[in-house]
Amino acid sequence: MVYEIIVGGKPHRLELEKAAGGWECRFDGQPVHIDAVIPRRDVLSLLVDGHAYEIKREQTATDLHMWVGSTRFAVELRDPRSLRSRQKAAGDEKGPRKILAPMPGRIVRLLVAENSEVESGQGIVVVEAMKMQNEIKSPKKGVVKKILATPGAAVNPGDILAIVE
Amino acid sequence: MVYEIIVGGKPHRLELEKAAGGWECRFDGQPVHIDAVIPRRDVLSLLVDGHAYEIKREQTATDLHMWVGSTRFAVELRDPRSLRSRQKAAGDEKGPRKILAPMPGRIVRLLVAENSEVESGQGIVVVEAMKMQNEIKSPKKGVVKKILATPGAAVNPGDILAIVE
Amino acid sequence: MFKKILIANRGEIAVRVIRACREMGIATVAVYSDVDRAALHVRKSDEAYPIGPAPAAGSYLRMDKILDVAKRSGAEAIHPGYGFLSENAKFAQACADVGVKFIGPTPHSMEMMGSKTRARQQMEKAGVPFVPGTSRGLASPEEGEEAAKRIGYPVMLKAAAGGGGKGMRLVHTCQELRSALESAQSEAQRSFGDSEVYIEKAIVNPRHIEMQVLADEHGNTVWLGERECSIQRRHQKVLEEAPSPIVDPDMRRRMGEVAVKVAQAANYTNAGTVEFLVDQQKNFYFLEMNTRLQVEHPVTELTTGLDLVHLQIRIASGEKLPFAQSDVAIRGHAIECRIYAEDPDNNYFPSPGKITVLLQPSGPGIRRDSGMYEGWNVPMDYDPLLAKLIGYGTDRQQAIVRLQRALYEYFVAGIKTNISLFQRILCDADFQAGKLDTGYLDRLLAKGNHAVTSRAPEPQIEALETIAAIAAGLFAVLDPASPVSKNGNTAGPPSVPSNWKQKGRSEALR
Amino acid sequence: MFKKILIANRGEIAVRVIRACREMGIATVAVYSDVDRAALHVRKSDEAYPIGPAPAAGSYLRMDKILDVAKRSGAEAIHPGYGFLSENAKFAQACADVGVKFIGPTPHSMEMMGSKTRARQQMEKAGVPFVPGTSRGLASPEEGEEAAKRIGYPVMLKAAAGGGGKGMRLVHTCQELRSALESAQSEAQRSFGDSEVYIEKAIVNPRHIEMQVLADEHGNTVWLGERECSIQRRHQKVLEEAPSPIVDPDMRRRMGEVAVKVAQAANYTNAGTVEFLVDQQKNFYFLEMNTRLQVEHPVTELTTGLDLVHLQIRIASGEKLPFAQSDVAIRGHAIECRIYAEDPDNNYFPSPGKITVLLQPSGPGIRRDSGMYEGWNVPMDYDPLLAKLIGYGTDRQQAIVRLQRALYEYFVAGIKTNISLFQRILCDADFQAGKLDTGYLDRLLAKGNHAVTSRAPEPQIEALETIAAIAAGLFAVLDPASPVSKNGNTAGPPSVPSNWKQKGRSEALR
Repeated sequence: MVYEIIVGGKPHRLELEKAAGGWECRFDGQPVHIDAVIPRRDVLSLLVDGHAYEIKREQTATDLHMWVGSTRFAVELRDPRSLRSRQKAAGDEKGPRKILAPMPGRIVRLLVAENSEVESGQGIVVVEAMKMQNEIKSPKKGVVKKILATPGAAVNPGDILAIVE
Repeated sequence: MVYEIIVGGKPHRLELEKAAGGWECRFDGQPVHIDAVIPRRDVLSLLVDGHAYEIKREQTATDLHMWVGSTRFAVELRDPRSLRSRQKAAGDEKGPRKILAPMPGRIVRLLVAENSEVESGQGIVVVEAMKMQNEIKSPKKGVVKKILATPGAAVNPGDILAIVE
Repeated sequence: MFKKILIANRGEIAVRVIRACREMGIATVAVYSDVDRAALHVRKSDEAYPIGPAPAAGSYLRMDKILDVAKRSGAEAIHPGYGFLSENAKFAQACADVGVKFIGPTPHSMEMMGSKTRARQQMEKAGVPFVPGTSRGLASPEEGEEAAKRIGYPVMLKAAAGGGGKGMRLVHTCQELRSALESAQSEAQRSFGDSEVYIEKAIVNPRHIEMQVLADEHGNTVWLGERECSIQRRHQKVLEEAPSPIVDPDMRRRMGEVAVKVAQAANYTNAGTVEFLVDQQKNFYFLEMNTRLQVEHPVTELTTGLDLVHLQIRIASGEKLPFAQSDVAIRGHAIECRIYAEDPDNNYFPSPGKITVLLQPSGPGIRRDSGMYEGWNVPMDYDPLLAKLIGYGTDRQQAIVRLQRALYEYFVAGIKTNISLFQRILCDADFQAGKLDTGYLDRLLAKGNHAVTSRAPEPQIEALETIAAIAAGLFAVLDPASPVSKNGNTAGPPSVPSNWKQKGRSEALR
Repeated sequence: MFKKILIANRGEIAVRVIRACREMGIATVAVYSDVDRAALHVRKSDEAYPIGPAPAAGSYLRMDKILDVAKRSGAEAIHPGYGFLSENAKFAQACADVGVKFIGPTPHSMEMMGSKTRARQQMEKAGVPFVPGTSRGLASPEEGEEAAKRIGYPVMLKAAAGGGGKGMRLVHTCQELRSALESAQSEAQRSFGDSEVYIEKAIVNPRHIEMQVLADEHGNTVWLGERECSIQRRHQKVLEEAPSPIVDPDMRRRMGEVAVKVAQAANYTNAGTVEFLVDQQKNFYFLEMNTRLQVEHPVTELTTGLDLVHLQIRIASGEKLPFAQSDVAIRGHAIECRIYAEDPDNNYFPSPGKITVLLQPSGPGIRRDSGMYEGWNVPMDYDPLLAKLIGYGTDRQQAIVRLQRALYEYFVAGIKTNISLFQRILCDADFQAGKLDTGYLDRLLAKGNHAVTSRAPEPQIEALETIAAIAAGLFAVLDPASPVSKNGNTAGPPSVPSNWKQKGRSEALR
């Protein structure tokens, strides 16, 4: 099993091979012996050279995080055999940008109209959740090409609220 | 959905039909409206006419129990459409009887030899688990036809230890 | 004693009251909105009735529906919890009108304490110390200028009906006063339908310390020790402790006696809390009285060994207090962390949604009052308090380390929580030294929202990154639920953090 | 202070010690047998090393392997927990020999208390009250008959090296004595390799009450109050409480002073427990001293507000006791339930196996020290203690009702537990009245092992049966894991309950 894993902004290569009493791994070429057990879903107990780690996995629609103890790491995992490759959203400053709902909530009001010009950081739409109002802002200077949010409507995380170009 | 359900030694007929805000049930012909939610695996929250019940399901290799609060009920459930029908072990006093391991453990020693005559309640084999020794006894007077237990061997619940005829 | 009690609330406090009732052999009736059918308080109650749609105005705030359920179910009393209808004198009156006991003070006491100016006037008569200022609304800007001159700048303008920071203005100079008064009045009018604004001397870097009182219906009133509640964000308490690091037995006794005086002046019955502002010279000033059980009542329970909800119910059923003031002793130290569904990495945005993984701490010195469970969908319609984690220790230091240990064990996935914030607070030198005031938390957060990781030395982080990477691979191999290339999403979350503004997050939770 | 501690144990006590170490900033080293790789103590530790196969003789009792891990990992101290090597003076000596601190008393103190006759001789010198009898082994039947005549029948024969009921015989008449002595001696020889048997007056219906002591290495010894441990089955404690329902402050002080005298006579250091038999006139007699942390230490922690494991570690690191006897105060009441993997419907057979569902209680007044989790496979190789549920209350009554509430919330499926037994005990009239002695539990169980259901009125049972039936149907529809016709198994469990005999279930657990 070979994976390409990005953590802390750096890519790493992980080879895993089942061995007696655990796994023989190569991490960026370095051999490591690992004893691994999944005591329950999304929890992994790792023993590496006597050191014990309990790692929790957190997955959302968009992210994969590993919690080592109380420390969280954003991780990207790719199986090189997989055909899918990740399209980087970064460096996308020039093109149209989708504005997404960051959490479930209700649209309270729109702060701009379609086709209006907006500055970077200008409020576009207000979403309410848990008794707080959240002004969702434009990630860039540009023109609001489309507003998909309707006041009063419920939104889910990842729903597109507007597109700025 | 129709089930035949045995609880408290008595058979009952349960008809379930999805309805607005819950289920329209007929229990032995009596209509009841039920609001049911599974908050997590093996836990059921029932509302019946305002009364709230949290029911836990416990399944073993051989039994199905419903815990209503702290009270446990042995339940047998049959889908009449299913072809399988349950063979009652009761009333089986005449034929050969299998003696099963009641829990995981280790065979410590045999108390009788094959083909020896035993009384009802006489010890057949000793199983140890959790620092306690358990004398597994014969359910009937008869002859030990076969001993499948081997001293020192591990056993799992339901494993056949011996057969008395 | 009551045979059946309706709990007009939800979340951890409803569960807490249901547990107390079960302990006392009292049947419980839960009410729930459409999105709360699978909530823990419904699972744990003996009866449960739907009362309407998700928005509280259509369910948990509907007096008529709740009283209708009380009647249908035969509940003899209602426990309002905190928030929602708990400080609503009209609801207490409506309960009395239909012969259902409201577990709390009388409507009269609630009304008196509901208006800050009215409470000030009453307390002035009783000789209670409070911050110098006017006890009546300002009739004109001139009156305000005159009063400010007399008590000295800086001054604070406050709405009489206020709370949650609404209609409040800090004024440093005479020049600012007029426009600040106008804007405070119009905000008070908009927020509370009442433009009355009064003036107080502004206390610089005050502490917020409150005193728990308990009064039966036979004239006995006792105090149960103070709680330090200075750690707040946006006027919202985040962490509370008992006792306060700065209160000694003499000060405790003096604050307690004043609190009892306040309660007696209001003919107060049942559990209540007298809030004080404390200045840097440890002078304390009456601020207001909260006429309900507080979110932070567990720290008082742990240090006094009493159960306040049991006592509330016994008092409401007509029993006398089973102990005297001289029997009350404070032992050890307790600290409460309010676990909120909010994102510490994203300016503490609320974070409703489904809890996919939940690992909960327990063990020595740890109490957990929780309304959540794994698999539960936290609704977006209510305040974000999920659970309270309370640490108790022989002394403050032990309470801190026990909480740190328990927070280390606490893990919630699927939604974001503020668990990491508590780790920051508990290991902060000022916190450990007890140097607290109401500006403490803003200062801590202004230091930069460093993740806990950033405090670890660099080589250690690299080692942990390696572990995280290996773990990701092993999860993919061992746990079939693991999706590879999950990150193929082209959209991604918004890259510019949005700014959140509070809009009256439940004052109830203060 | 130590930087790293090895915990030479497993289960809930290993988790308890790991938590204390984390709180104190001390790194932890776990050891585990082959079947314990996924155990909670391995998940929670900082380091973990395998020490051998499942049987304890090949792993948790292997001094050489454990000391080897201590050396490899750089652990400076070893906490032995209870059971296993905790009262093994040879192990304590072996630790000292390699320069690793054993967290407990000295080998010398352990040896002195390890032999009952030696301890009696020592305590006789110190003027400690104990049950009339001989302090030396009986050299002949004649010596036994003479001693029995002097102290009066009934008498108890006891093995000097004994424990767990082995080598013990109750003798009512002179005629029985000779054969009882012979069989006790041969059983003692078989069980402990030591046939020494002595004689004591048999106390009729005694209580078993013990006193916690704590001694630092600078000559300071304190007592921390008693624990009532009379509720036993097969010499195995099941439920303990503090304080004892029959001990008043004067008796507590007297017992405490005797316990301190016992500890001092043995040059005792660290945590220890002095056990007493108490007769119906409340006379108390020294029984033995347990030279380790007890399973039931949490009830003392809750009533004193102290953390005994923190204190054990501080004492072992050379610190002085941070408080004096006069600072120790008992407040409130605590009761511990030992949750065992055993089947109450089947003569309390052990019940190892996989925990398929686990719902755990929390909330006010509830402490849970647990070594289990959902999905864990409870091994068959060790004693069946899964967890301890401890209830605390303002008074005994409140501790009882809080525990009843928590037991109601506790649910374990996949294996059997004795949770229902505690519900029986806690609602029993004799228990509630505090009428306890070491025969109490056998009498309760002899009343018939009624399921909790059988106490409910018949119509209620029928209603609940209906609910159970409906629930079974809805599970089948709503929860895909539900197998229909699951009961098609022709074999079924054995229909004749077998009789279990105890074979030295860990005396460690007493």
